[in-house]
Amino acid sequence: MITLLYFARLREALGTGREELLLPSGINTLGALRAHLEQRGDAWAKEMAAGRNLRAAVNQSVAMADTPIKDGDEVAFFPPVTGG
Amino acid sequence: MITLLYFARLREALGTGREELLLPSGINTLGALRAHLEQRGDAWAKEMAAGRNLRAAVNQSVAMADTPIKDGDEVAFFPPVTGG
Amino acid sequence: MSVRIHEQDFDVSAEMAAMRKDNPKIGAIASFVGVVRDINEGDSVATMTLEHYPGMTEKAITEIIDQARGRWEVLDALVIHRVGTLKPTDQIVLVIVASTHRGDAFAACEFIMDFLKTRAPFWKKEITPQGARWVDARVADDQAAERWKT
Amino acid sequence: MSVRIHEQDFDVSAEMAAMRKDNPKIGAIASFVGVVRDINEGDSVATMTLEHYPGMTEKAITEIIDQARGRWEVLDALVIHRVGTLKPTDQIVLVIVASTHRGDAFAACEFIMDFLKTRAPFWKKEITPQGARWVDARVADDQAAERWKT
Repeated sequence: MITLLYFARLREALGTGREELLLPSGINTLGALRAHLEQRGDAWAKEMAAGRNLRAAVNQSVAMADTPIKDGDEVAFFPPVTGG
Repeated sequence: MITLLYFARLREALGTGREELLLPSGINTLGALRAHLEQRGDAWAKEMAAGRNLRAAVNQSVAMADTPIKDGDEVAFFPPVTGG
Repeated sequence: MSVRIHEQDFDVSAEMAAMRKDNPKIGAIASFVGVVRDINEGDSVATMTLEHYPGMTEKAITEIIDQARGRWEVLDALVIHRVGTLKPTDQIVLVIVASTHRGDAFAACEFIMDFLKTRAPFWKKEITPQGARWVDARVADDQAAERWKT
Repeated sequence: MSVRIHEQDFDVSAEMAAMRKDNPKIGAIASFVGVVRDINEGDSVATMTLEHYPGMTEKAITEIIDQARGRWEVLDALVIHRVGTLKPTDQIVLVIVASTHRGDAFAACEFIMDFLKTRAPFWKKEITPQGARWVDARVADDQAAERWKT
């Protein structure tokens, strides 16, 4: 299982802030996970599309498409940050 | 008459912080005034000497050797500033 | 060095006084306070809600402070960022950097603020007469962080 | 815009709160506080006395603030400088600059501080175990002011 977190505009668009997911076999990078989520269709297809300016973190560190993902990880997707 | 002010280390070295002076005829720039004060001898000769790193103001604005001086002016001499 | 994320307001004087008392080598304290403006992108702002990613936020800001400590003499540093609902003129964020001399304090404080703006996971949602909207990231903020790479 | 010279201490939070309350366009407040250190030039400092040139001090600082306003967007600015006798960890000087965005606030605050250090008529005298001594002007301060000419 991995923990998936969604924040801000993305959380509202997907209608959820958190889910637990059994990592499908063959999905072992952030990029592959994002493509997998995109295939859920509807809001997921729109928000996870390659053209959307999304940021992500794996275990609370900034992550890129080739960042490895493994069972037990905390993976977060979010829009560009706007604090301060 | 002009008002002469001395600050900080200079004030202590000269033993005075303020004096009124009848502007001698022919003294009409800051540089000439400083040379005039240097001729008082002793501490004045030492502190007003050309080699001393002194700053000055005429009527509370930073002044140079060629800044004009006239009756009624407030003229201040002081070491480089060290506030803040 | 300290990072705090909470809803309640902060007291700049009290935070600076604690730093000064702890370390008599401190000669210079630079600080930055971000404030909610009543106008953003041309629209009036009634309130603003700040969301964050608990855990990652503290980690990201701690890393930014550590980077600043590697570049300048930092005797002490503090970041407080508020979350929850704020209104115009409210304080949002506080960065304080204490050093021996002012050049280091100013540079480290601005560096921390520039990277906090582009790296720390906070998101602002504004309530305007046109409704609620998520604030877009500013290109100027990316540029501000970019210039420290030289 | 305000310049105050006095013996009593100042409250950074109160001064910032007054600025924020006055102007809801303020989004960024940069500040600097100078603090008495317990060591200077290798000697321990027991107390320090600050002398100034009344009248010229206020005039010189007002001119520095006006120059900063000509270069950056300054919504409000405040300088407070203490005089009289101070001890280590005491606050000496406060510069606060408020602007819409942080780049202007930081630059104007550092500019004012750099020129205050080299232009405003204050002089420090330290009491150390070796006796009383007037503090020498620092070459680094002249250099800091010089770089704004570019």
